[in-house]
Amino acid sequence: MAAVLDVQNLTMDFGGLRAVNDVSLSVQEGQIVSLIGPNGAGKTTFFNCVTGVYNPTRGAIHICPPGKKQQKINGMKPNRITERGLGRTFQNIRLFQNMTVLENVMIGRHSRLNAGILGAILRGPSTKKEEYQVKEDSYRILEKIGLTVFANELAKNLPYGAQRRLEIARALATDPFLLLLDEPAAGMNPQETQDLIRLILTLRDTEQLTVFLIEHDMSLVMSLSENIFVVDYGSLIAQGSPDEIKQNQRVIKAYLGEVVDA
Amino acid sequence: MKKILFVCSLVLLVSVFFVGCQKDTGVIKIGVAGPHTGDLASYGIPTVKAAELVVADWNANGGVLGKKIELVVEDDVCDPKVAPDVATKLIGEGVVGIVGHICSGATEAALGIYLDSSIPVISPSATNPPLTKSGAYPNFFRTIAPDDAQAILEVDFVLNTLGKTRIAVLHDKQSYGKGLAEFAKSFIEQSSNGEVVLFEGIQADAVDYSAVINKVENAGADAIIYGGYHPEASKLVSQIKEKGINIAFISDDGVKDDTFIEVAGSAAEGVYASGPNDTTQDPIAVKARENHVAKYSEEPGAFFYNAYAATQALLTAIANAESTDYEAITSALTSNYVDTTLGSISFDENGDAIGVGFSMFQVQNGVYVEIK
Amino acid sequence: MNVQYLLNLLMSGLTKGSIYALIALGYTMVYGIIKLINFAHGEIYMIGAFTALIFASLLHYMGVNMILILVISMAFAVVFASGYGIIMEKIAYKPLRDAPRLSALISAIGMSLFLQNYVLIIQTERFLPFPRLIPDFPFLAPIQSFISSRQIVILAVTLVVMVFLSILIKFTKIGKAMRATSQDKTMSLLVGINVNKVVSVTFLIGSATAAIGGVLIATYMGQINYKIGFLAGIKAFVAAVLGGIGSIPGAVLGSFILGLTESLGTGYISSDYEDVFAFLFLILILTFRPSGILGKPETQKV
Amino acid sequence: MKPLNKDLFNMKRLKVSLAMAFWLSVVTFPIMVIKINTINDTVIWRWGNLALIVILGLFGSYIWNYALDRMKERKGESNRLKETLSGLYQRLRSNPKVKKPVLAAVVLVIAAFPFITSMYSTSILTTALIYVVLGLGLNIIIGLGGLLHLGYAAFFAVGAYTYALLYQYFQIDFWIALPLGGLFAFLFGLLVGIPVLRLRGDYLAIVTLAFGEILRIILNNWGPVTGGPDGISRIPRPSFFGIDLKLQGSINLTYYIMVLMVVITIIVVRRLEDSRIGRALEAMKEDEVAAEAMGIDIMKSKLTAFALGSMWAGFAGVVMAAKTTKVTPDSFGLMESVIVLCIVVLGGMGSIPGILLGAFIFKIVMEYFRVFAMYRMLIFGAVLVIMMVFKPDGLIPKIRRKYTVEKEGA
Repeated sequence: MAAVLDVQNLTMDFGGLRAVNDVSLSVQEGQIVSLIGPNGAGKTTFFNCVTGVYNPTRGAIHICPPGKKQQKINGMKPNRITERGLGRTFQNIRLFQNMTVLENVMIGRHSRLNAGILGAILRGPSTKKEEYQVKEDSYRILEKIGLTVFANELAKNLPYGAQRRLEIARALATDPFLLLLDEPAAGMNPQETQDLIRLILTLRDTEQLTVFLIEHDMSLVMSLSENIFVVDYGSLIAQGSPDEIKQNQRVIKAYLGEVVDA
Repeated sequence: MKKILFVCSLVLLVSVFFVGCQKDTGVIKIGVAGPHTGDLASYGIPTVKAAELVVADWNANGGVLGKKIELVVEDDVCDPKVAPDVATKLIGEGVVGIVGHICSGATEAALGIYLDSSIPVISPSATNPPLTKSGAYPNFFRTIAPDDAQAILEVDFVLNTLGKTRIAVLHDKQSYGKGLAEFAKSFIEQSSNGEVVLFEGIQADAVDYSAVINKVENAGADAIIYGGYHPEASKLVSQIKEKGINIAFISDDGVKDDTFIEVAGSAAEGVYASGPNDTTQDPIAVKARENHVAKYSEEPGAFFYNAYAATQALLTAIANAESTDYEAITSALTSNYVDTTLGSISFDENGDAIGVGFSMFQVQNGVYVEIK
Repeated sequence: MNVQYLLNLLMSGLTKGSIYALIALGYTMVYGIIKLINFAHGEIYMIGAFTALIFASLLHYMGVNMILILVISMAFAVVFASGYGIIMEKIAYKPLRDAPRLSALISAIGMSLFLQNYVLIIQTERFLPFPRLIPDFPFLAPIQSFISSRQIVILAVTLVVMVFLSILIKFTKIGKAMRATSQDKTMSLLVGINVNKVVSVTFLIGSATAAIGGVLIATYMGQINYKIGFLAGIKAFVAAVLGGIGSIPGAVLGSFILGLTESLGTGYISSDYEDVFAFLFLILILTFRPSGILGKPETQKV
Repeated sequence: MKPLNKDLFNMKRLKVSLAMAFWLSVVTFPIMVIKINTINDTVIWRWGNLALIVILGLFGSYIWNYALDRMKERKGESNRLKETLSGLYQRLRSNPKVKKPVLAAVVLVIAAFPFITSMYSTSILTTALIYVVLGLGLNIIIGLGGLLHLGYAAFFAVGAYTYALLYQYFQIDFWIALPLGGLFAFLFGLLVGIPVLRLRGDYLAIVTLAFGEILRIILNNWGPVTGGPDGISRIPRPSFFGIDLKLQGSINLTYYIMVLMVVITIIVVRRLEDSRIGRALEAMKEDEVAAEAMGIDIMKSKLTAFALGSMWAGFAGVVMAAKTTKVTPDSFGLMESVIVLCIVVLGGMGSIPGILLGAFIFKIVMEYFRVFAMYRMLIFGAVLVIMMVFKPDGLIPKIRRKYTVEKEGA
């Protein structure tokens, strides 16, 4: 199996600060992998480089959508990367607060639709069909995530856990082959976290997704991940199966160190 | 309750539209248009006052054609976008002639509409030459000389009376000033004894003109002809004086305003400006001024005498034509002389007043003195 | 290349720049703290000048000597213009502190129109002569064509005001409160900063600098009317953005660059396009440095 | 929180108002009371004005504070006027018995307007309709795209000068110039948009202002081509298949052209809002980063909004040139941009009926406000401030169109 995501020697500098230092890793198709590390270790920066929010200082990021050729995505704008099949969520929820839940998902379909200005103004049969279709598709996605009860609510009025799930629904709407989840369980109670674990597993199996997540909740990480990467101070310090990581001295030190620092 | 209010206001709005539709044939209506609010109101209000004085005078003597005269005053804020609406409004009111508009741009925007409705227009102040000279508006007349007449006077004065040869021509980039400056430039270029060493537009309302003054100095000019209004002119002469530069400053009617002397103070001494011939000693003008002071207890403002003359000319033409017919009025305007505040005037085939001209003035001891 | 000519142009550029700077300083300060384009700032400058003219004339009729007139009328201008600034903030901006930026901008435009027409109606639409309150310094007589006493005073005051404001913001307690407020209003409230007071003080200082500018510029130009604030305000705003809006030294730097661009553009190309040079330069700078020359780039957390 | 007072009379409020009146009278003292006559060096003391300020300050600030308290109290409660209006509208829409006659009556009044009123009213209404189109166009940029634009008049100028210049040099007819004016404004929008749309918020505002001024200055200075400050005159009014309509006819024709254009603009704006592009713009306005991560091309979306909005200014400009028969650079200054901006915000950003109302108030009420002559701009300025404080969403706030589903469990 080919690596759907292959990162080589990725480095990201902000002025004098090196946020990500020479990280290389790859993710295989169909896997669920996690990126963990203490706060400020550079996890979100890593995600932002992969999804095009930042243009990395050095290194190469290649993706290989299933059944397609490998391609380099460094420096592409986020929307181009999304078009190529990387869907993401945000650590600090970034929903379109004043739009309904359904509309949030419909926005996710944007790159899979074609209607342009003329189409919108003339509103021919193909546009009408597309508009009908996007509503249907979005509703299906809400069904999968279990948010149909809220479909017509404004996003800002949703309970916290549901907002997190809506982020995932919205990312799913972009038709990704690789789903990048930035702390999906943050702020959830144990019950919600259990639901989330089941959801991620279901999605992986029914949608043929590869899932790459950043998480602090170790129960979630350990129960889901097939492979774990650990970063500290921007550098990759360990990788392996959950059991290997639990035993890794450097990882333990990094986490303990964090405790001492705090 | 709300609905009733809504309907009421709708009815009110619609009824407002209908106002101005009715025509009254018992009187003869004359339109007066110009800026009556906003920045340029001080150029438009004196015309309204002049027209009111003339009309009061005529009405006291029985009006014209046996009917009373009524003024319809409309504000165009000197905006070419507003002027056509004002014109249609005046036409809707049934006016037979117009005194106005004040600014050349607004005048031109409105003229086409008056022409279509065959209404004669006499402006006291629109000096843009093509208004008459293009021949496009046979319904247009004015009681003020066009800009080119002023420019040729200034150039002749600078070159031949003052004997200056290297002239810097400045203007304020606005219609009046730039038009004048361009005429001055072409007249200097046609002459044999002068050259234009600098031709520049300055930014009106700017805080400082020292850069352009440096440029004038650097060009080696011995005289400045400035086309524009007094606020910029007084800043220019003050800064010239402050730099200790000795150079003749010649300007136009827009500067021949007492505010200029007041603001520029001692720096205004010796400045030349062209302005309409001084007819204030004319008996009609003296009487007009007295009437104005009696009624408004202040001195008349800009273009008052021109507007007075314009109203007089229009009413006299109606009386002479013995009709409010367009053809009759225009032919009366061009064929008869009429005694006005500007002296005895008539109009040539273009619509420019014969007998109205400019002279040069100089600031001496804080007042404008005509140079004979 | 004529060196004398170049020096003259540089001098007039600096003068113009310091005139813009006197207005831009207040602009940038208000913007820095509450992120509001205070369109009416130019009007405060105009009102400062009018107040000074009124008091200067009164004192003049009373026969007070020139220097005293300058000092007293300047003091009155500062006090009253600050009053207008604070009341304006209370009426037009304070209720809108949490409203969208556009609402506050429209409110500011409304305030600007209101103040212009207020002075137009209550005082006059005419241009009024403004007395030359700063006398000619005798030692400048030999280089009078190069620099005048008024230019020197304007330049010096600009630099003094800049240094004063920088020190105020960097080192004083109220300055620290201002910086905190500009970073995060809610957090400042939580740590016990009286945000209302900070904003009032900001408007007070901004209006006071505008009034100082108004008096000095009016005595330089020799005339005022109700409209002088508008164009000067726009130019000062351009200068503040050029230098990086919110930055005190940036406002002065931006103003000098704007003044020099206009003056050199006039001198070597044409004053017909004076404003075009200024605006093109602004667009050019913002294309390469989207936050102005000394402005901190906006980093957004993702 | 202290309890807010519903009562009209309240001691604390009275005290605050007294203090405010005192401060107002102190601060405005020099300008309100003293008037210097520089000509004959006399001072006029106008004590009456002081009394005026005290009274106005007291009552004004009392009412102001009362209204502010009331507003805070009502925050969270829904807007009654808005609900009444939208309720009325819904009932009209849903009841075919009412809908048809009402619609027919409206169409009839609009169609017959030039014949039942005067030429002047038609002319004024046409101007108002031009500002409606301008407002709706700017609304695409500000309301949909969230882009602060202070140079909109420049695009109005592009349209007007397109027709003026094409006629002057090539005798191009109005009907050919109309689409071209829109096209050129669209292209100019792209040209300006590409370098400036990277900038955010206030920086964008100042740069669009700069572009607007640059264009105006060039039109003003490029005398040989554009006629300089005098502009271009004697532009023909629209013709109808080559038939000369005379004044009355062409004024009516211009009116019908504008009615049609407003209808088309409304349809286009509504369809645009209610489409993939409209959703993308809305998402972008809410959160650019998230929108980009959802596959929305930010630059393209901004450019679309910017150029499309500019295009309507172009159309409106061509009609304006034909209506006034004269164009001058001064007609397209910063103040013009500000006026259109005020129409949009005053009426209610994003709300089509709001912008209609805004433009009508601005053009028609201001037209009849001439009674107040010199107080007109003063009142306008005060109204802007009061509106923004008490009704920041405009006269008729936008009722956001929501996509909803009616499914089981929903």
